[in-house]
Amino acid sequence: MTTTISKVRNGAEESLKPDLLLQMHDLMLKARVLEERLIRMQKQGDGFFWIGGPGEEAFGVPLGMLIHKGEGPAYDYLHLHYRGSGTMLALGADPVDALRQMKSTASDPYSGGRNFASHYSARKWNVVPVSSPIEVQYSMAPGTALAQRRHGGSGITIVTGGDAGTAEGDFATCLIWSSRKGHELPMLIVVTNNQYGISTPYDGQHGEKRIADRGAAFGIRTLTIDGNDPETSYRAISQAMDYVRKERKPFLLEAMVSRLYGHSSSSGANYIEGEADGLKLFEDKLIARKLLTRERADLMATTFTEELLEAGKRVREEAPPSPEDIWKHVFAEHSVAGAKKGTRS
Amino acid sequence: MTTTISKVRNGAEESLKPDLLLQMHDLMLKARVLEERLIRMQKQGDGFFWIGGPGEEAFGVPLGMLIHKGEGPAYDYLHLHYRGSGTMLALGADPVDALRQMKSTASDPYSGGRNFASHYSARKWNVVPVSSPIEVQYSMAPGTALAQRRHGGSGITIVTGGDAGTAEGDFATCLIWSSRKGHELPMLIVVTNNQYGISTPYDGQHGEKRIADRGAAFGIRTLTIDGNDPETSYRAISQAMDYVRKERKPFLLEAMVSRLYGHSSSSGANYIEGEADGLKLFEDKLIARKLLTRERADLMATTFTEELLEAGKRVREEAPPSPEDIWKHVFAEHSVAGAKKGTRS
Amino acid sequence: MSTMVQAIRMALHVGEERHGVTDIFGEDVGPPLGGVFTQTQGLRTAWNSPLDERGIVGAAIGLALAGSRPVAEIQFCDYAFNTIDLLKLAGAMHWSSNGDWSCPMVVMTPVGAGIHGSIYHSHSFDAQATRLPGWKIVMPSNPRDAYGLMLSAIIDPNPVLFMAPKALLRQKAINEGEEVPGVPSDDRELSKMIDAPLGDRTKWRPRWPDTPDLLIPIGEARIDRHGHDITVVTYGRHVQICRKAADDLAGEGIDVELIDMRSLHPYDWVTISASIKKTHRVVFVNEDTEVTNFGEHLLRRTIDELFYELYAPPKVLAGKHIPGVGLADSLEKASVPQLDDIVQVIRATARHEP
Amino acid sequence: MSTMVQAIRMALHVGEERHGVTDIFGEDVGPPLGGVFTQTQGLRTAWNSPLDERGIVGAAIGLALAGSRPVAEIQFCDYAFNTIDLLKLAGAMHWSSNGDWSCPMVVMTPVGAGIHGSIYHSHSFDAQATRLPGWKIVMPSNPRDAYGLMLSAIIDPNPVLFMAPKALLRQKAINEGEEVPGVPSDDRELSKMIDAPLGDRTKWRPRWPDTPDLLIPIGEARIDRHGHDITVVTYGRHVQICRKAADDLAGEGIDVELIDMRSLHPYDWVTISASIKKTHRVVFVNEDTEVTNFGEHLLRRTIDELFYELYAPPKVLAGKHIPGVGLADSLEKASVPQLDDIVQVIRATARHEP
Ligand SMILES: Cc1ncc(C[n+]2csc(CCOP(=O)(O)OP(=O)(O)O)c2C)c(N)n1
Ligand SMILES: Cc1ncc(C[n+]2csc(CCOP(=O)(O)OP(=O)(O)O)c2C)c(N)n1
Ligand SMILES: [Mg+2]
Ligand SMILES: [Mg+2]
Repeated sequence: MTTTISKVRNGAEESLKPDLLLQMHDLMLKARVLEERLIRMQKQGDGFFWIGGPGEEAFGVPLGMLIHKGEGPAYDYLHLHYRGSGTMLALGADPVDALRQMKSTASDPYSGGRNFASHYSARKWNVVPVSSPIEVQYSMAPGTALAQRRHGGSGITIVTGGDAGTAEGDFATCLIWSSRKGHELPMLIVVTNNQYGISTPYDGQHGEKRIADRGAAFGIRTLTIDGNDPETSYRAISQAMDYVRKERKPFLLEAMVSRLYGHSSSSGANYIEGEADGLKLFEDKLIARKLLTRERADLMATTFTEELLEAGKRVREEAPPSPEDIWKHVFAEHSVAGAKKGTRS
Repeated sequence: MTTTISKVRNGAEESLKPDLLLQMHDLMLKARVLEERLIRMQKQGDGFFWIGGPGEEAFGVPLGMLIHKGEGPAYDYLHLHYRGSGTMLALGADPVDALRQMKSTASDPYSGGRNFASHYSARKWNVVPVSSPIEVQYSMAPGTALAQRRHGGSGITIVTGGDAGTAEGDFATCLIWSSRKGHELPMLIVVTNNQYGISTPYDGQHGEKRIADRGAAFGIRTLTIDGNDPETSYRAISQAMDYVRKERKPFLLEAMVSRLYGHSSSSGANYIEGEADGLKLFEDKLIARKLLTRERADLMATTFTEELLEAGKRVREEAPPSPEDIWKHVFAEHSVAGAKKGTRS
Repeated sequence: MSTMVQAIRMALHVGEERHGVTDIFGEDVGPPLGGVFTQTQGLRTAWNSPLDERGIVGAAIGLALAGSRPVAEIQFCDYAFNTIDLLKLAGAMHWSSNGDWSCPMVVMTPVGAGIHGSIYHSHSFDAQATRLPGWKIVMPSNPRDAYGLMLSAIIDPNPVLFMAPKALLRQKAINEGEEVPGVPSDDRELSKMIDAPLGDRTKWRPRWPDTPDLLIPIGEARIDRHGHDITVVTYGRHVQICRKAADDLAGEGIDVELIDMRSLHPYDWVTISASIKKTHRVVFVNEDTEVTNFGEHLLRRTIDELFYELYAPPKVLAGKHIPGVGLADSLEKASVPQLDDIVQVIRATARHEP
Repeated sequence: MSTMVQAIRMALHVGEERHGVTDIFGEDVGPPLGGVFTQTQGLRTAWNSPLDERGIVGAAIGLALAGSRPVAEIQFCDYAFNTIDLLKLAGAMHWSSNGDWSCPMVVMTPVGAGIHGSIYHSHSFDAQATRLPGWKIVMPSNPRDAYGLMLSAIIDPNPVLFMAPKALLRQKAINEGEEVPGVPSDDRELSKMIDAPLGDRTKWRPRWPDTPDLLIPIGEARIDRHGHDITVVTYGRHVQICRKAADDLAGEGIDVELIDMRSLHPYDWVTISASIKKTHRVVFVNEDTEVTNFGEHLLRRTIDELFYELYAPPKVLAGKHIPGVGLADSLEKASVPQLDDIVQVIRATARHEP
């Protein structure tokens, strides 16, 4: 694809504070190390399948940092796809929990050993369960945004997904439901465009120059950015969020990102040379700006790698779910007072 | 909705030949009289349900006249919705067959008494079975267009549907599949916009100013026209078709039309005052241009009304399907030679 | 006497006033129409959605996740077949998050044949519905049950599918015990209170009768008629038809026990099995297509648990396995179980001698 | 010995070369990948579609209507649940147009659990599939049947759903009679001929072995193993597991007749009923969820037609009625029938004394 990418408009060149940059770097590095650990676990037989977000950290981390975190419609809702580790770490997730999900332990807080790696769920932070079917999150997201439109305040709904998946009707559903005149929804609609769906390249599947262009017909504000640059991402997300929080209208943000370890463990999960590596590029920048040294960066990586390796060993000893657990949580229990109040027939 | 409607570009003002105008008028009038007969039949208990196209004749008739009619990919495929009587009559359909479908007789050539009125099907003319679920035709139409892209020649695929239905993902599917770069499909994608879905007005359901705008992001050529003017329709369809036939690329045409008898028999099927009546407006024009007299127009209507009334009486005597007919045509029979050639296991 | 649509409407009203319902939505659900069957007229929280069933189900899920209480309508169940993945997702939300999230929402939709609805307004949805783990599934056969099941659906912490037999929607309560408590006994009075007038409705406001929190528990069947010779298990519009069959057969000395399941999942096996143990003969009737049909599940369970109780092979009577219900009266009648078919199967099973 | 994916690929090749297949398409079906299971590598007419299952099924219908011969893939059957309306439409095309149009197309999709695929790569589709009137439905259990059923699917004038048990896709033919005729006996030779190399594939072209027009008729079951004591009816990946169960039970003196249905619709009732009449005992095994399950249909038909032939209640063994198959090994095993479960049910049914 040969489209050029818009610069973030106003304030694009205003630089972010060093603390913030280092915090972003720290989280990006941790997200990368975590994914590499998960890949390794899977290759060593400590998990059945890996899918995740190495190559999306420079977008996912700033996204997570900018979220208004909490439970209920006053806070932001997140409808993530399966490349959201960076966002989850930025929200404050314990990386060891990701290892638990990879190992399918009973202690996996996201699914109790039921779901694949990177299929997060955290009600306390409004993180809706990630599910594998591509794009269904775009049909559900207008629902949380509807509740927020009614609730008022500044809480918004954020939905993310890949480029290929925008071909599903659900992406159109999201554009339509979020932009109805007089009923606009406070939604940040994100597409992380890595230019592939598994093995299928962007070219030949899309008539749109940019996916973000699809918003225009609906009067949705749009932007395409270099999602491999965390500074650009941070500023763009923050501007887009400001707009959505205040105007209570949708914004469609397309971030060009990389897919650094290919699609998933099914395609080998090896580091792909030639794709832009947002973490490396950012480290180079921080080092050039003297905010970081190579030694420090390497030490951070080694230390965290060690930590996760040890954690992985402990996780390996944690119990798997028991067979009867399949019956748990098929139905939620009544907690509504009304259930008892009424007359029985 | 307060959008202005583009003029058809070049040649917009070039006038159509009197013969053609009178032929259009004749067909529009017949289509109207046919629909009014169907409505009457339903009200008198000679049919269970009416739905149809009064108010779309000024678009549907020119569409039918411009179709390259025949069987197979060398000719045009039609994926109609349930307001296509004008198009069918222009193709040469026998109006009595529509009465048969209304009366659910075994002789109904479109469905053998199985389907609702206006649910046409005519393989000899590439008219794909109309089915009630809104918008599914937009997902199927790329298939016939794919075959035509491969076949070459000038055959194209035409798909029609209403405005409200464009909210279904299938409409997006159609835009996506028809515009893939290097794989563009020869499709005339039509939306007849009567500004209602049953009881629900356009306003409040759409973020788009015009539905046709949705094509732009995909590089699809688009146009919105006054579909209540048959001359405008004829020219616009003919230009759009020229483009599709030659360029083998999609064109999205939105026609603003009326819904003169409301949604269907479920909403009463009474003439709605205040909607533009394309037939009346056209008659006024033809009379002003001295191509027609009021008397002649009235006589045509009375004569055809009489004819259909008589035909309706005859149809009433035709046999209903027999109960065992439910088992007919569940499966198509093998006619492929290969079925016999092969070795049995 | 209220109709089933009035009953549903009153339950939805109670839902929005007393049980937190925030959104009643779907195609043509809001003003001016208030539903193609008038079931949502005059409701405060009713609104018109885009014509997009996937969006409707998706939005309902999102609303439920965000703590709202949605009642979403699919205009006809015939148009829900492109949303099965989303319905499955809603049913899996609690389970797949290991209890972290729940998804309390109601989807309501008219089902079944019997109104000459042709191929796409005659579908049943019970077989599909019972294949949605994590959902509760109900189908009333009279106004009172419609009212009480809708209220139970609304307060349930799980997704609940409320299927309304479309042939019964406009029918009035027939028998004693089928009326919504608290409604005026005069039809016209009720109609004046809660049915929207023809013509301009912009100024119209309903006056709601004071109806109680009647909760018909999900999972509880109703014995429509007690009998000793044979058990007939059905639901929805076939309750009335089977009742008529039972009346006819009473004249022949066959005493039918008729069970109206009301809930398809969870279902009331206690009531069904007790009845079969008493009568030793059973027929399951529904109008969905007969291959991989919910009646076949009930029959399988009967075989699993009650094989040696049976004096005759249990039977399923269901719709024909064909692509649709044809419009012509002859076709519709031949496609779904009619009174005569039911009488014959009950008679043969009741008279069957091993 | 070929694998099932190789068998499918060879059948598709024969389909495009000799039986008019024009389009083999779906997500990642074309180059470079040739299918997530490599089932479409090297095929001349294979191409990558947009990531849009509704578009895939819709396009297949359109192609079929226009006289092309499409084979469309849904990457995993787990992702077909938003297309049920379109599948129904394809199945209704011939019938609803009263025979005017027909819709010859193949949809192929991998199904079932057994590979730790978690919630969305473990679904079964047999119950759904058998609820699609107008479709023919097949599911092979070995390479030869996959080859022969695919060819029959391709030449059939109706829509045919070809379900491939994903746990078997990469398995080699095990027993005699399970091999595709005409393939080199050396695995490596076959692999060199038709498996794409790792790395750059742009210049690679397959060399196809000369395989015949083997047509395994749709609607014909295969008796996998003859026996006298009990009939076990299954299909897909459970054929092997039931075979193993039969082997184990042979040691206990229980002689199992094992039927591999191969076609789920139309299905071979002649073979099944003849076997039940001989053994007087039957177990139906599949892994789809057990409420409103296709095995329950087969059981119902058994009760309808063979009640007095039975020496024991017939049984259905199927997957648990829960929202998904969990990823952890313990969860997957508890969710779908395992060897032990099958052995137990067969044993109990075979030993059952009235
Ligand atoms: C509905 C559905 N269809 C197919 C798949 C199989 N699948 C998993 S990921 C994927 C590609 C997704 O591509 P894209 O949307 O670009 O996201 P990316 O993985 O590149 O981030 C496919 C086809 C799926 N999970 N869901
Ligand atoms: C999938 C689906 N959903 C709902 C319906 C019920 N329905 C029939 S027509 C209609 C409105 C269609 O509006 P529009 O697309 O604007 O076409 P129009 O009837 O106005 O020509 C609806 C909701 C249907 N037929 N199919
Ligand atoms: Mg991608
Ligand atoms: Mg309209």
